Amino acid sequence: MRPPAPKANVMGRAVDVPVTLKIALPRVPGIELVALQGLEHLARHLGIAADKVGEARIIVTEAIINAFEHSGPDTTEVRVEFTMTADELTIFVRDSGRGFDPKTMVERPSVTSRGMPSRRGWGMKLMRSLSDGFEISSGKRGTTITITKRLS
Amino acid sequence: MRPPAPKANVMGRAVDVPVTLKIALPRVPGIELVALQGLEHLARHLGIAADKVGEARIIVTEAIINAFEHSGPDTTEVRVEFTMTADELTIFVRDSGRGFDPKTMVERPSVTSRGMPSRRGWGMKLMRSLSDGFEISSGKRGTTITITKRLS
Amino acid sequence: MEQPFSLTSEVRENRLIITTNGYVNNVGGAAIAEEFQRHFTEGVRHVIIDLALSRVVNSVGMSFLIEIIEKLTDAGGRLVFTNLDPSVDKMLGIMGLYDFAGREATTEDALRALAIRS
Amino acid sequence: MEQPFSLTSEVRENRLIITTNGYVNNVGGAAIAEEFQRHFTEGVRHVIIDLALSRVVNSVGMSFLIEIIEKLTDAGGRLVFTNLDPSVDKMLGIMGLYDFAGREATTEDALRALAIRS
Ligand SMILES: Nc1ncnc2c1ncn2[C@@H]1O[C@H](COP(=O)(O)OP(=O)(O)O)[C@@H](O)[C@H]1O
Ligand SMILES: Nc1ncnc2c1ncn2[C@@H]1O[C@H](COP(=O)(O)OP(=O)(O)O)[C@@H](O)[C@H]1O
Repeated sequence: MRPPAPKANVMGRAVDVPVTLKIALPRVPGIELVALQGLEHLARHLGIAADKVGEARIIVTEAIINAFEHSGPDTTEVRVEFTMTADELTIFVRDSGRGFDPKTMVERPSVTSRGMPSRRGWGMKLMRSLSDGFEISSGKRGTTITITKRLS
Repeated sequence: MRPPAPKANVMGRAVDVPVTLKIALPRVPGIELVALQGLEHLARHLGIAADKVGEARIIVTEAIINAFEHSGPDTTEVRVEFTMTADELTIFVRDSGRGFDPKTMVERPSVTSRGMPSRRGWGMKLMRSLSDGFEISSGKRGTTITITKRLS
Repeated sequence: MEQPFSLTSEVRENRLIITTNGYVNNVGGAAIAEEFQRHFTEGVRHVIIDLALSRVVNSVGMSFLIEIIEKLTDAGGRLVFTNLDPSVDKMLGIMGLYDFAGREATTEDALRALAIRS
Repeated sequence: MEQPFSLTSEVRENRLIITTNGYVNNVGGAAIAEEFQRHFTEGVRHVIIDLALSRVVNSVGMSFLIEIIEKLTDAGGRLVFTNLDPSVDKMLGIMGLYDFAGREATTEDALRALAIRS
């Protein structure tokens, strides 16, 4: 995925060596903020532009809240993994919950019959819109979403 | 370790169910701050007193910087795990580096010949002083420190 | 990191101004909705939400704001967002909210934009 | 979370006041030492370090401050810490720094405490 040519360094840091941060989050309100903090720390280290980081923040937030909200009450842990270079971010978010069939998932209408935006059903749309690659693998043993985002 | 009697709840939260946060930190300057953020999030959730959290912050910081500084340059990852109830915190910090023998480790004098505090060699002393249980297991496959701290 | 959610509010020129601080998730969204409802019941029809200190919002939090937009639209009123972080602005854009709500750089701008309304 | 480290400094009544912001680790400690050295070379002998915005420090960062204390002590000067977070205060206590450095609630208090010195 990464380009083979060595990259310029940002202030002496080797920005072409991927850094990986892995977190297993417990079901605690707002715990996704800890993952966001990790994301922002890596991004600052690699000198990523603020707009890219802001978009990644939305993706990560939506992925984690979906995992806790939809995987079932037995899910006590959601695993998150960021792999980042100056060029690209890969995000994994995994739960071991009830799963769903992304193909038959009825993408809810994004407007109601009155023409207003729907209240819910925005997570998938936001993640897709703000990323460059979006894959779901889901089954009885849980759901993993893998998202890639270009950062340069 | 935990008392068998069910604990009072803090604002409707079940404070006697342990919550666990696991992080695998990459070698990025200041990355221990992400672990501290996780620690503080759990602590806020469980209503832990500020002084206990502040002491835990020092322990965690020293353990993580030791793991990166002393385990050898090949260590690309340090694993941190917090398990917290309203009463007790357990901290694991693990590297897969060169290890050391804690028994023969010369605890450096905490004052120099001139009577001044030593510049370095404070990490172990700080971790011991601020915790209620402190264990090191170290060998060729790395070092794990396990620290417990009462929070109530 | 985002603070635990809090808000302050003020009514100026019959406009409700809600200023948030921290993460607008389900908890933050519900708090905003409650504050809104209290003033809506008393007849306020134009609302400004200043999100300067809320750099992180999620879609569950936003669902409460969509509900507010619905109520205001039905009542001939209007919601205006101010001081948006660029990422929040982008999110509201994707969700199509700007067809039904305004956005202005500052609260003063929002008051001016709402001045022509009754 | 702690910000990336930064500091400001000011000389008042021939006392160097260094105000830090963010994590005092190796980077922060080195920046403080450098700022100190510049003024020490110019003859400043009493230093106040205001750590109000540094809630997190580590022992590597502190090693730079111990070096400053050594130099000041040799030169008949003094270092005073102000606005310490309770956990930082505890750490400096365990490290025995208060036998060689002062601590005061505020920078004004520190200036008063240093006033009797030349
Ligand atoms: N991790 C998950 N586990 C199970 N189902 C999921 C998961 N993530 C998403 N879904 C399903 O996809 C649907 C759409 O998700 P989303 O677009 O984020 O909207 P919303 O969360 O508002 O329903 C959810 O309602 C749920 O049925
Ligand atoms: N994770 C580790 N791996 C290898 N050696 C370690 C580790 N942690 C501590 N040590 C050894 O213990 C010594 C004392 O550590 P510490 O008290 O923190 O002081 P300092 O880090 O200033 O040397 C270190 O110098 C090192 O030799």
